[in-house]
Amino acid sequence: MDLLPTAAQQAFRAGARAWLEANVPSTSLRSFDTREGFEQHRAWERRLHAGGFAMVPWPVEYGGRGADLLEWLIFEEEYYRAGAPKRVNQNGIFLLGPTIMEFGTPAQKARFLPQIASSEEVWAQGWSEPNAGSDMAAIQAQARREGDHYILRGQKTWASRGAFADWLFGMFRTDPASERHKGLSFLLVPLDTPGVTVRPIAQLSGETGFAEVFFDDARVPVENRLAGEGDGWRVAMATAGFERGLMLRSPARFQKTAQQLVALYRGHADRAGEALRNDVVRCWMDAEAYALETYRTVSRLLAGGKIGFEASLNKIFWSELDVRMHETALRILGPRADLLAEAPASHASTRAGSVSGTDWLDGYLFSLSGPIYAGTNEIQRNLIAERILGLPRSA
Amino acid sequence: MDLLPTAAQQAFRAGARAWLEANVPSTSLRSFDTREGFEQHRAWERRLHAGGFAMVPWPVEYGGRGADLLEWLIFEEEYYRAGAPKRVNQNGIFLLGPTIMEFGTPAQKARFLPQIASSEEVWAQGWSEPNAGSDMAAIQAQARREGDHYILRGQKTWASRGAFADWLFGMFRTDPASERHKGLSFLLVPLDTPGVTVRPIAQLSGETGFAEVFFDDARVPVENRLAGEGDGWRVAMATAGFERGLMLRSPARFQKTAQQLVALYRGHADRAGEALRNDVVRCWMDAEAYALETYRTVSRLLAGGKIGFEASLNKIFWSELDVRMHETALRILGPRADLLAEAPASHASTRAGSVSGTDWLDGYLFSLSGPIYAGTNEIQRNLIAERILGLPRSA
Amino acid sequence: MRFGFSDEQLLLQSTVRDFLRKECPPEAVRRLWASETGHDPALWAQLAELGVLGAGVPEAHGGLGLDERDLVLLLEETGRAALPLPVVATAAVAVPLLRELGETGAAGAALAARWLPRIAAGDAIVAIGHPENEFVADAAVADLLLIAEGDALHAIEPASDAANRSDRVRCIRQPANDPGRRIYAVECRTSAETQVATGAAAQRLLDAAFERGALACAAQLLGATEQMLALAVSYACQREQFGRPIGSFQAVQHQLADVKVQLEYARPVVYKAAWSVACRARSRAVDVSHAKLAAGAAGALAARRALQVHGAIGYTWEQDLHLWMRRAWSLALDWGAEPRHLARVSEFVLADGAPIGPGHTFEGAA
Amino acid sequence: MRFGFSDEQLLLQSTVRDFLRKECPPEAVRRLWASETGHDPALWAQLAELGVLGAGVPEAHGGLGLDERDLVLLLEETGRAALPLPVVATAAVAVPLLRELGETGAAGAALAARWLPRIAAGDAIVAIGHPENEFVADAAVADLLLIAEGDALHAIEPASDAANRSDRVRCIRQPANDPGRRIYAVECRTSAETQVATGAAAQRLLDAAFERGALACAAQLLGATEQMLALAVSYACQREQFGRPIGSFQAVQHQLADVKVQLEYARPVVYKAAWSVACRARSRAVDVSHAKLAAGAAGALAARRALQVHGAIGYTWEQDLHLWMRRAWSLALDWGAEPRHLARVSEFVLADGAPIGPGHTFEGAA
Repeated sequence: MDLLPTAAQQAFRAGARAWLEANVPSTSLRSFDTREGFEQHRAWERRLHAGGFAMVPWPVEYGGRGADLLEWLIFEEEYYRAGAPKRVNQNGIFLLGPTIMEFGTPAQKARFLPQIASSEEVWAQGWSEPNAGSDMAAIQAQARREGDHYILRGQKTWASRGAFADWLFGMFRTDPASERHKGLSFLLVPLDTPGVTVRPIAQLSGETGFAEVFFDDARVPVENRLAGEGDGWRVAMATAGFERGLMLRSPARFQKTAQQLVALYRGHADRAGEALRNDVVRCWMDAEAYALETYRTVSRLLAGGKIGFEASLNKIFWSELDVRMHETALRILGPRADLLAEAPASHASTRAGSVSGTDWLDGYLFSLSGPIYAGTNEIQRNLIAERILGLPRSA
Repeated sequence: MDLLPTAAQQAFRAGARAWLEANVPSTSLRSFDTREGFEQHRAWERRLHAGGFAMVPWPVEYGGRGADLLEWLIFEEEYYRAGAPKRVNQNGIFLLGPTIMEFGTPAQKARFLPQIASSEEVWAQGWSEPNAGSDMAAIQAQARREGDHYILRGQKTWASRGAFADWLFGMFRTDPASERHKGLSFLLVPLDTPGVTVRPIAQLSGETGFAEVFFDDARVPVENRLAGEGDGWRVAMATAGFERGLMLRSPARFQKTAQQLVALYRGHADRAGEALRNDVVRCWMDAEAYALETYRTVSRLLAGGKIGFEASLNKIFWSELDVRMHETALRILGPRADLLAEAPASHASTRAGSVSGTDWLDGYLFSLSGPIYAGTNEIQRNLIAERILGLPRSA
Repeated sequence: MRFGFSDEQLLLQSTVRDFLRKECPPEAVRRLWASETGHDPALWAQLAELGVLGAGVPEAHGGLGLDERDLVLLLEETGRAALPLPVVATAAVAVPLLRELGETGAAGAALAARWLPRIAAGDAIVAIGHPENEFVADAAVADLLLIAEGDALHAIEPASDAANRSDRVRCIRQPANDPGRRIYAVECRTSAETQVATGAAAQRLLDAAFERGALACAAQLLGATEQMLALAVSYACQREQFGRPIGSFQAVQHQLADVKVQLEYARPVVYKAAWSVACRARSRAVDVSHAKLAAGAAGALAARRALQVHGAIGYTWEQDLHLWMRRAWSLALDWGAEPRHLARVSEFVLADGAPIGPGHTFEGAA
Repeated sequence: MRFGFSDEQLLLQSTVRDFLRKECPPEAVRRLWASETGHDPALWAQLAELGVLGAGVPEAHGGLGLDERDLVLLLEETGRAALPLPVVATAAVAVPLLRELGETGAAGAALAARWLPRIAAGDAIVAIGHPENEFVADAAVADLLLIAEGDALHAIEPASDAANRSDRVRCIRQPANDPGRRIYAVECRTSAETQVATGAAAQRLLDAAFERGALACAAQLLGATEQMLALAVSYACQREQFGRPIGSFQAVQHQLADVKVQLEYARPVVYKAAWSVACRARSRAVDVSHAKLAAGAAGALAARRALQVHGAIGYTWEQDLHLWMRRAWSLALDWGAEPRHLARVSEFVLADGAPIGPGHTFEGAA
């Protein structure tokens, strides 16, 4: 066990830090769930890509930097440290990208990965359907083979980034006689295909972070299928693992929130007492624990290990920590927790420095989606019980 | 809504207080789960009975005082306030007694109730069997009819007070062809019946608070059956309601614990900080809430209402409050929480006055049984979900 | 000694419940959220007609002459409906405050005589500027502002025409999470003429107002909590996954059972606090704080669990759940957030010789 | 940068695990609980032979010359077995303390040279009287007592014969909840001759001892937690109610899943703390406290949930679960209870310019 960074890792960190300090926009962008913010974020992704930092662990040929996973963690730390914008193409870079690397043909890799890395193509995910949420195997959307095309019919919903994205990935039933996990295929669909209709859905924040997507005889070429026909479930399970685990939820995000929470507490220490202090400190510890467990997992992966159902442990831990951090922040803010971002700052929140008190309410609303998406935490607990602990299948 | 006691209620309280002050033993008795303590407690019950306070809400003819339920609550408050001994015959006075009043024949009432009130006969309960715990309908112990007797075969377990009690009540399968809730009868069994063997079981505290009871062709007269043959489940459900709800867990018990917790905190306030203070105050509030809800329920009963599945709400609330109060106490005691009662007192626990720090560890162990017995809290949550909220039956 | 409501009280409650179910469904709440003023004079007048607004107004002034023991049930119903109108300030706080002012002398009596009938008739909205709240709810639509300044209490009547109104009172809207409760920073010209009480008399009125405001929030929280639980139960019965209603999964069942437990142990606490306030019981401060804490915690848990049970759909603006979630969050913060009330209970419980322990539950009575 | 153990380390761990499974089953623990001395010299000698006791003893003194990065895995195994022998004090605290004393001069070197080989050989038990613990664990069977008094550290060797022993050291047993850890109030005669360090030097040794004691408890807690979880899983698979194993009920599944989550996020924290202590990283105090808190919380949750899943049978003396429950409770209190460690982390996190936030996780390194 050696927990000290190598000289090369230190140099990598210094390089990333220097680039980010020189390039991160000094004023924050609008939310990427607005049209204007979406394009601002796409522009930022282009800049990141031009700087060679769009997708550091990807091979150079696909627009990456060929870094290893430890360097990836270091980059993420620097990224959050710099307060850089959220990743508008997270569905592409963190979920679909790794999936294509694992299951894609050379042609698919060459076609899609560079466009993902540069965010010339921003992706929506199409996991859910109205009747297939936690029960993803209940998918009904059909893809009927007709020559070298699939004809898509049906509906996806809660497609995150769906409102403004270019492409959508998701599972479709290619075998109409099939049931449950069988007969599904993983397809990549341009959202401007004729027959595809996107209806944005307003979230609690009022923004359109997700959408319903309707398929009405939309034609998609067969080469847009990832892996074999009927292999969709296997592919999707791998993607879902990425979603729950390592890539999408890098520990730096939660360490950053914990750090901001500590700053918020320090700004209110005269009013917020010891009970809140203990909660703040516990949040900080849990964010560190999440980072440590991630480093441990990465070490295991670098030594040839695989991620399995442990991703379910991750999902529960980060999502519940995120809610707890925001709840703690709102309790520190007290009666002012209710104010929206545009409200004038109070004396106390001004003193708390760069952390605006009112961002916490938005963050809280967002955090509440954590225990729901990427497989509800109830589903994750089932998986832990049955797949990790070996308890009998629930009825 | 009128929450002030009447003059008669005040007078009743004063009378109970005076009697208890004059009669409660000044030194505490040994645990009633030891032979010596059991007899000490029986002697106390005789004294209580002689004073007319053994079972205040029972009719005078059965050894009670004919008080109403509000007076019963007042008596309990005074009883706990006086620090009077625990009720060794709680299975008899709080569970079986009310059941006999509801289901017994006049002859059964006359035969059993006075002996219960005076604790000349102390009762064990025989709810569980090795394969029938949460799933009480899985009872296997048989009672085969032979003339005017039942011949008992089988086993009960976790019979509380079983080690030293005189009688046991429980359900037996009188219809050998029956399944589940059907074909059960509620029988009253003298533990000195030939063919009955009692094996005491040591609990976490080391004391024998419960026992296994084996029936090997033990003969019990048919008149020892409460209600009709095959009516056992209905009777037992009523008894279980008493166990979860009003009678056995009078709010005064938890108010007393909360009061002692406050005293403990005050004795340690220099070391125990605000976080613990908040927990202590929350415990006090919850104990009050439990008292208020009980008064509300009693008002409803006096107006002709019935207790139904709300007993499940009670069970969860008091049992989890009790654990929480003891956990809080142990956290206040800090590193000394580990010491048993015989250990010398520390400076801090001495200052906390009459409340010995070390009673909290015993109390904690006991509190941990609360979420388990009288139907685990998991079962209670199922009942709340399905019977109160109307959610669909779980698979 | 009887801990329960009379048939008349329960009848009035169910009348209000039925009325609000019909006249204030979620679409009406959303309409009010989006409307310019946030106010609905017609609905307000109907509430007056039902007796909700004038419940605490003496019969001589056109009200029902009731007290908090009655009002608590009606407030519960306004919470259940997520009614976005200023019932708390007007009916629960201002009415008894004006009533008490009416007993302090001729000027107070005149003020009470002028406003109580108008409130009972549904012709007046009152906003309260209380030191415990940083902002003033619904100030922009108020016909009367009762505002504390320094050690005095002022009654300010903004002119009804907009031009003159802004001359006397300036209301700056504060964007907040619950669109059903518009809050304002208020600037107004106070003077010797607007002053209606001062010193200890003003403090007494403000203290009583705080208890009543907090109690009213607690009562609304009960209703909102019950409604969120009902929404979650209904969704869990209807939504199917894995071939069965999700409400048949223990994981869902137990999450909602917890809410039910917490709700049913908050309820008697709120009702007792209503009795304490109505009877001016010695224990009323601690009773009210306990009520606010218990109902606030139940509301927070209900919001959390109901959202989790709904899944993604609960996270949308279209689904109605957030009408009550936002309400539950803002009610928990209004009229004293958790630390304020916890401190009040702490002070009582930890005092030397505090009357706690078995037998003291109703001892703090008047 | 590699956050993981070597094959050798893992092999030694599994050897110790297998050994303890065979030689220290629950019956052996119960036998030791009930025995007069609570000690088992044969088992102790075998632990020495395996290298557990001498892991940290330099090879020159007959040990393995390893450090906390190795020892943490072995301590985890002793926790998994609920081993009721003084491994924490002797192997985790005394060995490095003597090693460090050995570097302070001739007297220290002599003491180290006298005791380290005996420890490694399984011939000596050391008890530690540290200001952070009110009592001294296993003092009555100790061959060497390292006891802090005032600002000095003393090494006291009670005579091995009982008569003379009580002349030098008086141990008064304190009845406590975990029969596997006998604690004593110790009275002993210290003198200039028994003194082995003083002032800042003694303080440094005691500070390091505190980190090591707390770390060792955390490591044992990991093992105990995992074992309680395993017991609960096994019971839930085997126990049937309502015609199916209770482990197929979501209510049971989710309770145990929570334990797994908490355990797996305590584990890397404990391992990092082991690295920090071994490398004398700047962050070691906060790392150790974090480890103790995380492992203590996991242990407490595991105890609570395992008991609930077992139901009444878990509440009996006959069932083995309480062997680990008592252990988990006492380990959480030993070498600093929760408030002590929380205060240490607080102080670090809330300090001006604290090195927290992304990128600082391994920055506190030496």
